[in-house]
Amino acid sequence: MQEMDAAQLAPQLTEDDPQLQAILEAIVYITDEPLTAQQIAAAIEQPIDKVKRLLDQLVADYGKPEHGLSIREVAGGYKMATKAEHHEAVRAFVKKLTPPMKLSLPALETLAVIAYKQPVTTPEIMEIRGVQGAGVLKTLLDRKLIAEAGRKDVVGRPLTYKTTKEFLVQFGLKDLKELPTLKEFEELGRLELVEESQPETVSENPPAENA
Amino acid sequence: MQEMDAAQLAPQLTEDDPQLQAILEAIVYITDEPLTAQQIAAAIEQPIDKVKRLLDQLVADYGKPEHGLSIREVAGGYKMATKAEHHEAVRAFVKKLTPPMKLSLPALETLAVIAYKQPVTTPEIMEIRGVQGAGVLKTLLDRKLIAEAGRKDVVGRPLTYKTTKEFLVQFGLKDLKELPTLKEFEELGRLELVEESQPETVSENPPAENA
Amino acid sequence: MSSPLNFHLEQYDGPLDLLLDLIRKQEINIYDIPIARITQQYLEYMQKAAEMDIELSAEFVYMAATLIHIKSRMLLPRDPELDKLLPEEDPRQELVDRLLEHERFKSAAEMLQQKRVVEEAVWSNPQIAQFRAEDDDPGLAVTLFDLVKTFQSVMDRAKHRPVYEIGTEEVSVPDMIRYLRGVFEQERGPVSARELFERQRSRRAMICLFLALLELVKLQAVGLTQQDSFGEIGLKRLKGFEAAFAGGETLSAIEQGYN
Repeated sequence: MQEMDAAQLAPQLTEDDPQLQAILEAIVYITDEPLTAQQIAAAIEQPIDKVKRLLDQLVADYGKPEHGLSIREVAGGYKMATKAEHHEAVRAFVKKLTPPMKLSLPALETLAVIAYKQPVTTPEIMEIRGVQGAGVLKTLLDRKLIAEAGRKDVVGRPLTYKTTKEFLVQFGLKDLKELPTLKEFEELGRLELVEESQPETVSENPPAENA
Repeated sequence: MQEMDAAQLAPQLTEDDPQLQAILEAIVYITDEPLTAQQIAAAIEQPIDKVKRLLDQLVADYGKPEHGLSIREVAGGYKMATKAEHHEAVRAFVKKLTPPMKLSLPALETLAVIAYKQPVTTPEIMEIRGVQGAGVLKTLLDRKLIAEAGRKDVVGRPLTYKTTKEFLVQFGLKDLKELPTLKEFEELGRLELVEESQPETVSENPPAENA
Repeated sequence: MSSPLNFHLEQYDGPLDLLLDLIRKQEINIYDIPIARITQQYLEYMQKAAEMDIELSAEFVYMAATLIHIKSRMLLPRDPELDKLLPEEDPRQELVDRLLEHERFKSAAEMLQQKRVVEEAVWSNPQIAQFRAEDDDPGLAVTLFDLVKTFQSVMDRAKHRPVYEIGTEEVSVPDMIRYLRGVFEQERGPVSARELFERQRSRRAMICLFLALLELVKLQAVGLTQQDSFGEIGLKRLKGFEAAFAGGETLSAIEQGYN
């Protein structure tokens, strides 16, 4: 059916594609939050397939090295930004912009635990990190990198936490699935270890990975 | 002198032209004030002629109809913007974007008081917030975040308010018992004081400008 | 024994970090930790930290106890017959699991760090503001956390406000004068008299409020306004407001009058 529609509309489509692509470019340029192809398609009342195709075309076009801008898929949506490789030249012009926010290592570790184990409670986070105190949670909440995710059905009904869309945006992730699995980290660690001594009995079952 | 420099660097220059063009594109994109070719050339330490030529190239490239953006010379400088012919489409698009739930601070304060103190009367809300006026109640009622909850059995029999099911949905709560307690919140703050002595919060402003 | 760590006394975020550092720096096979050696080095670190007045948290002590416990279990001879029946887990197993788990998250944190570095080199310049109508107020995007935080700040503000507990049977006219003073110190515009009365939780409070208002009107500290007949009665502070409360004499005079 799709094909038939496409065939019926073909001449018209072909004709207004550059026009539509121009509109999509303008839209991606002005929006502050990454918008999904669905959102854009619904708002401009165009078939999702076509919108998606043209957006991907834009992503590819801006990917070329002669462009200093890029359109990337972040947090499930499309977003325009400068390319990282030109940061030095661009930085000279953006001094007035807010300084990037720094996160301490404890904050990053806590964020990593939440990203992989969500929804996760404070005691669980402390257990993995091996330290008491979850002070960085407030920082992460303030920055909107994490949010509350209901209560866990155990004694005390502790609050759980999850990462937010802002987290995806700030870390340039398309979605959570884009995060490497924890297992991959383990393998990296093992490769680093010069394989002179074979792991002994203990290593039979590496701890289950619960990403 | 400029020419001599250019001549000396000529072969190298030709090679890195696309690279430089990319940088210029990024710069024109990121700056809000129109920058002159001179300003840009000086900042990135490149010959003005070359910068001018590449900027004009950019103006021509973006002038093509498949682009929804344009780089124009405004007030002696270069500035990126959406093309005028797409303004209607862009404006319509912005209007249609379903805005995320946004509340003003007075509305949020009132909602917070109702959430924690329900059922609660208008005078009580004003008492707790320490301000006169309860205009935001209407906003909250309109958004179906709160509802009337009968009259209180005191002098004047004032109306009381409570939060709604929609409130739970919007804040991702299963029921009201899932609301974090103030004690839990205070603990977050307290833990933070213990753990976080580094200057973690670098910027007050949300890092909106950073992608 | 010389220590593998140059004890500039690195600050470790917790005992797991310290242990991992000991293991990785000495290229020890994590699946076969020489527990006696590691325990000794661990205790050495704690010792040095104590000497340098670095306060280690309770977890460090707890981990020391765990290490010593594992060490003693490793030293105990095992009954070969019992082993066949009930093969005992390596006493180090649980610790190894925790260390590996912790290390994975450290790697994940590093990965996030790297991603941030890239994002910090990238800027965007959204122009949506130019297309938004002036009347739609962007307001605040709201999360549950914002809600709690807001409530907390409202409560804090309430705590620091000079508000008098009203509604108790003890309330008196001078109490109400003080209360009204607080209201009008914050509010310069007209305050609805009806709303003020509605706030009172007892008949006595309402009577006291009424008398207090009369006193203030008499002192020309507060004036009554009414837009149209039978309309809302508004209360507004007058020029005499400051003078009425200056020195505190007026108040104490009224206080005496009612006591």
